Amino acid sequence: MGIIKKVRTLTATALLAASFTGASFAADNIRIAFIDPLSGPFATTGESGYRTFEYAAQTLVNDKGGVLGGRMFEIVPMDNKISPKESLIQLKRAISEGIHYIVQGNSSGVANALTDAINKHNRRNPDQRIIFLNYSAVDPALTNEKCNFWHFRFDANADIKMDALTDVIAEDQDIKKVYIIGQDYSFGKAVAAAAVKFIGAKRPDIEIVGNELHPIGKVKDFTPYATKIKSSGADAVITGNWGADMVGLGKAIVEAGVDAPIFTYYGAHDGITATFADKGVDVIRVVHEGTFNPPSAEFKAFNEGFKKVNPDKDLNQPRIIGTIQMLAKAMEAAGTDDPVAVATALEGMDFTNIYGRKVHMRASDHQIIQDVNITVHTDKNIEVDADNSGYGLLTEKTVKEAGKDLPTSCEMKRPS
Amino acid sequence: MSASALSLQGIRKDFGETQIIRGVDLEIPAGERHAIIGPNGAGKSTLFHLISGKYSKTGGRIGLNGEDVTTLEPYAIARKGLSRSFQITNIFPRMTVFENVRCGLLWSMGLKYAFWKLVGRQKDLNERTSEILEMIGLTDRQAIPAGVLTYAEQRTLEIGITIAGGANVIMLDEPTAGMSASETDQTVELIRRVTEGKTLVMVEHDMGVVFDLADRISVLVYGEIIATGKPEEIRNNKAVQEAYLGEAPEEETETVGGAH
Amino acid sequence: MPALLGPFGIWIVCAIVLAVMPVIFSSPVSVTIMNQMGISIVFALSYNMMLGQGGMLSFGHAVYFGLGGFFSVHVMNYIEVDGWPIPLPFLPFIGGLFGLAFAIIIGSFSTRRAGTVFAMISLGVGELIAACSIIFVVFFGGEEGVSGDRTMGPPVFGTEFLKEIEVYYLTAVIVFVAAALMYLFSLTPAGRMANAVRDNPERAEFVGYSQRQVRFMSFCASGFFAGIAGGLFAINYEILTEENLNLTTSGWVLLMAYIGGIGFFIGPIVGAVLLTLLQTVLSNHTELWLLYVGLLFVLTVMYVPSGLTGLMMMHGPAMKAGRLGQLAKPYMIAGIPLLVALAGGVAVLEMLNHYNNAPVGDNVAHFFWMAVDTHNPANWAVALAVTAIGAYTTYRATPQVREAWAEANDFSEKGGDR
Amino acid sequence: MELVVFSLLNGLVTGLLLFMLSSGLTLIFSMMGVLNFAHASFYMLGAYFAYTISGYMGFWVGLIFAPILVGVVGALIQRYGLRYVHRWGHVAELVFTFGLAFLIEEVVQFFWGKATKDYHEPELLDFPLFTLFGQSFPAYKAFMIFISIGIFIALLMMLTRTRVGLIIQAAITHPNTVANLGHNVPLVFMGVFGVGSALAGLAGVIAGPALGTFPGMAFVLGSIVFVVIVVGGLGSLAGAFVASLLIGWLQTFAIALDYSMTDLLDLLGVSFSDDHVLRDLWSLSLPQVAPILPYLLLILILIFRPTGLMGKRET
Repeated sequence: MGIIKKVRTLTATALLAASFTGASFAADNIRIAFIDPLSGPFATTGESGYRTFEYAAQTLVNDKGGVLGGRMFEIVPMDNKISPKESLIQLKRAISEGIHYIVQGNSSGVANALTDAINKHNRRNPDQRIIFLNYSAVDPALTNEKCNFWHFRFDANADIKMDALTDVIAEDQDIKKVYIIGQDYSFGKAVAAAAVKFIGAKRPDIEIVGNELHPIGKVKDFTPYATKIKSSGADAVITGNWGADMVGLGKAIVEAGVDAPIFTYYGAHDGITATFADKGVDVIRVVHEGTFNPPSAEFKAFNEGFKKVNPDKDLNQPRIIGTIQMLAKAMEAAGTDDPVAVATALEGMDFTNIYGRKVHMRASDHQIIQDVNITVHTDKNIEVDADNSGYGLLTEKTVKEAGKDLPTSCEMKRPS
Repeated sequence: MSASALSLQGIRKDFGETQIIRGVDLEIPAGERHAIIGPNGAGKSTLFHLISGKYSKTGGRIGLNGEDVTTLEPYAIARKGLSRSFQITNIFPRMTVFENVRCGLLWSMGLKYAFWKLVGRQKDLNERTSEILEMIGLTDRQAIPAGVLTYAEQRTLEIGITIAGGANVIMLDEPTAGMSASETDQTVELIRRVTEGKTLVMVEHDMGVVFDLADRISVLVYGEIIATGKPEEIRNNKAVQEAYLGEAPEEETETVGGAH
Repeated sequence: MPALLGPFGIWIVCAIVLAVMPVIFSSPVSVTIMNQMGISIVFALSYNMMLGQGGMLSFGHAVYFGLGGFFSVHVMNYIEVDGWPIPLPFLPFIGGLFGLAFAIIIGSFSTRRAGTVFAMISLGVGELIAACSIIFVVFFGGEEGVSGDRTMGPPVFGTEFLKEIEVYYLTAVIVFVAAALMYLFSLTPAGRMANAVRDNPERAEFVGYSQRQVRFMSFCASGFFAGIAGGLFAINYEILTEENLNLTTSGWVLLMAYIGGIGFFIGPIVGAVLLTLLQTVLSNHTELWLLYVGLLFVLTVMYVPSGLTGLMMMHGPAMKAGRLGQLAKPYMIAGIPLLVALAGGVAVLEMLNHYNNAPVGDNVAHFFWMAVDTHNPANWAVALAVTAIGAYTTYRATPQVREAWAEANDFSEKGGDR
Repeated sequence: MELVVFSLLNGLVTGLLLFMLSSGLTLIFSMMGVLNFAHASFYMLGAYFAYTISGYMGFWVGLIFAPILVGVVGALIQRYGLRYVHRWGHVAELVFTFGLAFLIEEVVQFFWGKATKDYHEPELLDFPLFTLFGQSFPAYKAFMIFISIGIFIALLMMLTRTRVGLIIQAAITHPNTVANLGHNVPLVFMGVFGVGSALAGLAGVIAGPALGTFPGMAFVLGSIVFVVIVVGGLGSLAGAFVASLLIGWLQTFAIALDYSMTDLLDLLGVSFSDDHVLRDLWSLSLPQVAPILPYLLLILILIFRPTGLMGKRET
């Protein structure tokens, strides 16, 4: 009967697959739990992050013989549905599976919950400590008042990005009026506050003609906001919007005939670039650490390899590469995978990233200090495009070691 | 005060432009069995709904045991001792027969909205429920959901719920509608038994039942009472015969409704 | 069922089960999942006080759960910062009181009507509170929520609730007490009349009960227990966020109650346990789990409106008559192909999903503890064939089941002995 | 001034779009007594179908065939789903449509993935129609207005001038009587459900390029449509029309007008420090609360005027 046949076929393929991937099931793998959304509305971002981790771990660590004399990195995907509650459940799952390394990036809310829970856990269970590698959650609080020894951030935080972004704005004497708009939650507010602070300090003559928060994920039509922006006469727009809120806002602004640059944090990839296409050219600017165009040879090769495996995905969070490399380096330096030793090795680490630039993990707050780029959405001189659209981000300006001088309110408590 | 259990003064009800009840005056003394008859569409059920508080009144006043209940909500009227049944079966279909009757008892046993007392622990309540079930002859059906009872049983249960609370004014809306002759006889006996010493107001089409049970009869035609009196008087009332019974003789035991 | 062991038998069994569960499932992750189940059980039971017992369909029940939880977490912080001498086990009760308070406010206008109007008001209130939770950052903490630390209160019996297992036993006790109280509520005059108003609001009025007042009482009680669930959540996760009171959470509790069976007291418990398992365990195995939950839900509403509990309870009469054995064979004949068809269907969905989304070069989908090459047409043919054969065999076997069912439930020759 | 003019126009676009959804929903509700939670899901399906069709055959083919396809899906769901569930009562029907909304979102994600689709307006309409006070008004928006008004007129004509329309009107008020007259009421129900779904689908087809085509698009719009039909009065087409525009303008003007509680309090001469516990309340601005205004309106209407603005019946 059909069942028997099926079982036979499947057993055959199973055996085949097992022989294929058998190596990665070795017992002494260093397992890294990836806690991010893999289902629900934010799954696209989570999925591409996961693929990047997988690919980076495979090509940069495992294919080169692993760490600590042949131990492999194994990324364990755990779906948190972008919910803090689910994240904590997954954290507990990771703990019970003996995992000591957590990576997460999407949503500062989740990151806050995780860092808090990990701090509590490590205090309550000193024999089973966890390290939290944050590759994308940029709420400044995480490396300021909420900092702890176990949390490391590999992305520039919202303040650092704004510092870099306002440097560019400050240099452009044509910009006289700025409109700030963002999502109504902690990150959006942090962006707005930072923008006001830095513009006020660097170019007091710039008038902030609008400082607006809109409900996150609830706005159907951004045209009314665009109308306001247009009638305010703004020369530049700053927004921290992401996801559907970014697409909607950007499109509405362009359609309303606003002829001003839109400075964004997340105005690319995940369908956003493809949606803007021609309309976004020389309008959308993105501030981030990625250096897509012109790419370094190493990065270009890495991206090509990644695209071969994931043709529909983008390498949109390239800092993940550095996260994996630095973790591997810290383990080699510590000579063990003991979390406290590895964390101590990570503190203050200097490293040259895939773009050939120097980065530094600041010990005082565990915030990475790296170059931050202001890039523009265009189809000219694009070698590494986004959404396979032919459009991509071209680096216009680079701020070296962005945020190096920004103070932190972190009082780091190290385990004795 | 007067001995009237139920007193209607100039009750009127309009639905939009249409006047359904056009000034009804009626005094029903305590302990009387009173029947309201009339052709279809005369407003009998509407009158019931007005008395029991289901509909608001356009005009007039209703007194229950000497108290004004004109503007009260149905539950408030029920608490003052007026209980009614419905023309279409109106029970709690997903609850058991026992519970149906018990629901009729809860308020009158003083349990009100209590959420700190268990109904199962109320000895009086459950004994009284059993008594009523015994009285209406549904004891052996008490554990099954009311919705699966036969039609006649549901009608009986309806009467059981109505009288359970010990109200002194009982209003029954066509209690025997749709029953066979033998079921009707049993129901009449039941009504007679359970309304002993109480005031009964009923709407009924079955003239046999009416003349059998009622002490007095009121005839409602087009929203007005054209006659009230003892069965004999009604039977011989010319106006009633013309307006309602037509030329049909008094012996008619069949439903008169269709004869308008 | 309770009759077998006396009136308290079933409760004693439950207490024992609750006590030994962590001994059987002792891994930290299963303790976490069981805690989550406990919270869901109280929440779903409280929801069913409205939907199942009181006939009120709400799309905003998370409001009371969430608010109870937020207040609990704030109290937790007061315990930590200002040293309020409140032992942790009382926290859910405080959450309950706040749930009750908000239920009184909102119930005062929303319970005026039942049916669609009630459902719409609950939806509106739910959306409103959820939106407010993002606006009022001081209280709700914005999108990152409010966190606390449960271990800062005065110790109870020498424990500070550092360990997950201690939290489990605290949760278990509260779940047990709350479930018992909710069960007892259904046996009080207010609870019985809630059933009556659900069945026939008009009739209830004419036996002296204001339908509005009856609904209001169920609503408040429901809000109270939802608040308790919220307090339990605060203890377990030490964080409350916007998602705890938004429409998604309200929808989940409806799913739990409905899939479990709203017509039975234990229905929501079954639903809560099952859906928590799906949410925590199934979601680790497949990214399509929400699709499966959606399918399960829609099929339940369509074909088993009495829920899974209803499906089990249907067999009560046959079991009493000792005829369950008659059903075993037809169930096997139809059930095995049905399982095969389901497995085949799932395989098709998983393969399709893998084919569409997997990285290039990764041709092997993992499901059912197997690895399947999704780029091999033979595997597709097998999966489709299995599904089709299973479905067809099931279809052929259904008359047999129907017949056996009718026979097992035919009590006609026994006369009035129903 | 330009703010007012453009807010009026924007509100009109939003309002008319809402009307395309609510007209079908209110017709379905008045005939079958079912508040269809999945109605906005048909809107989403419309956008996705059109996206796929336009990828092969262009926007205009999608504009015609996607709504038809959605209508067929809707009719099938009514025939094989809703009609079956009807036997379990109204609550089950409501719960069924709720589950359906949930399921459709998952199915859409299954087939089209989770990312936003780049479903574009046609080249033909991709230009600014006119520029007023330096602000441009896209031709596509005008096209949306044009289509919506066209649908409104067509619907009105169909309901008042055709035989089917008269049967529908009669079925709304007296479903049993119409059945007695020999009309096939179940078929009429299925037809109305199909047409209602198709209208929602059409709304999705034209809104997809403007508002984005992503799996959450139904959820964002879903409950607002309920607000519209409840506020307008259940079963009243005219009410739905008025309420749609009302809510469209309510939302656009609330965003356009930058007033906050602080302004109000300043006017009264009251001020609060920035670290007050209730500071969030004082600093609330109209744009911030814009999205909750419809729900506030919904609750107020349900409490104080349960028949809605122009409805005749409760629930």
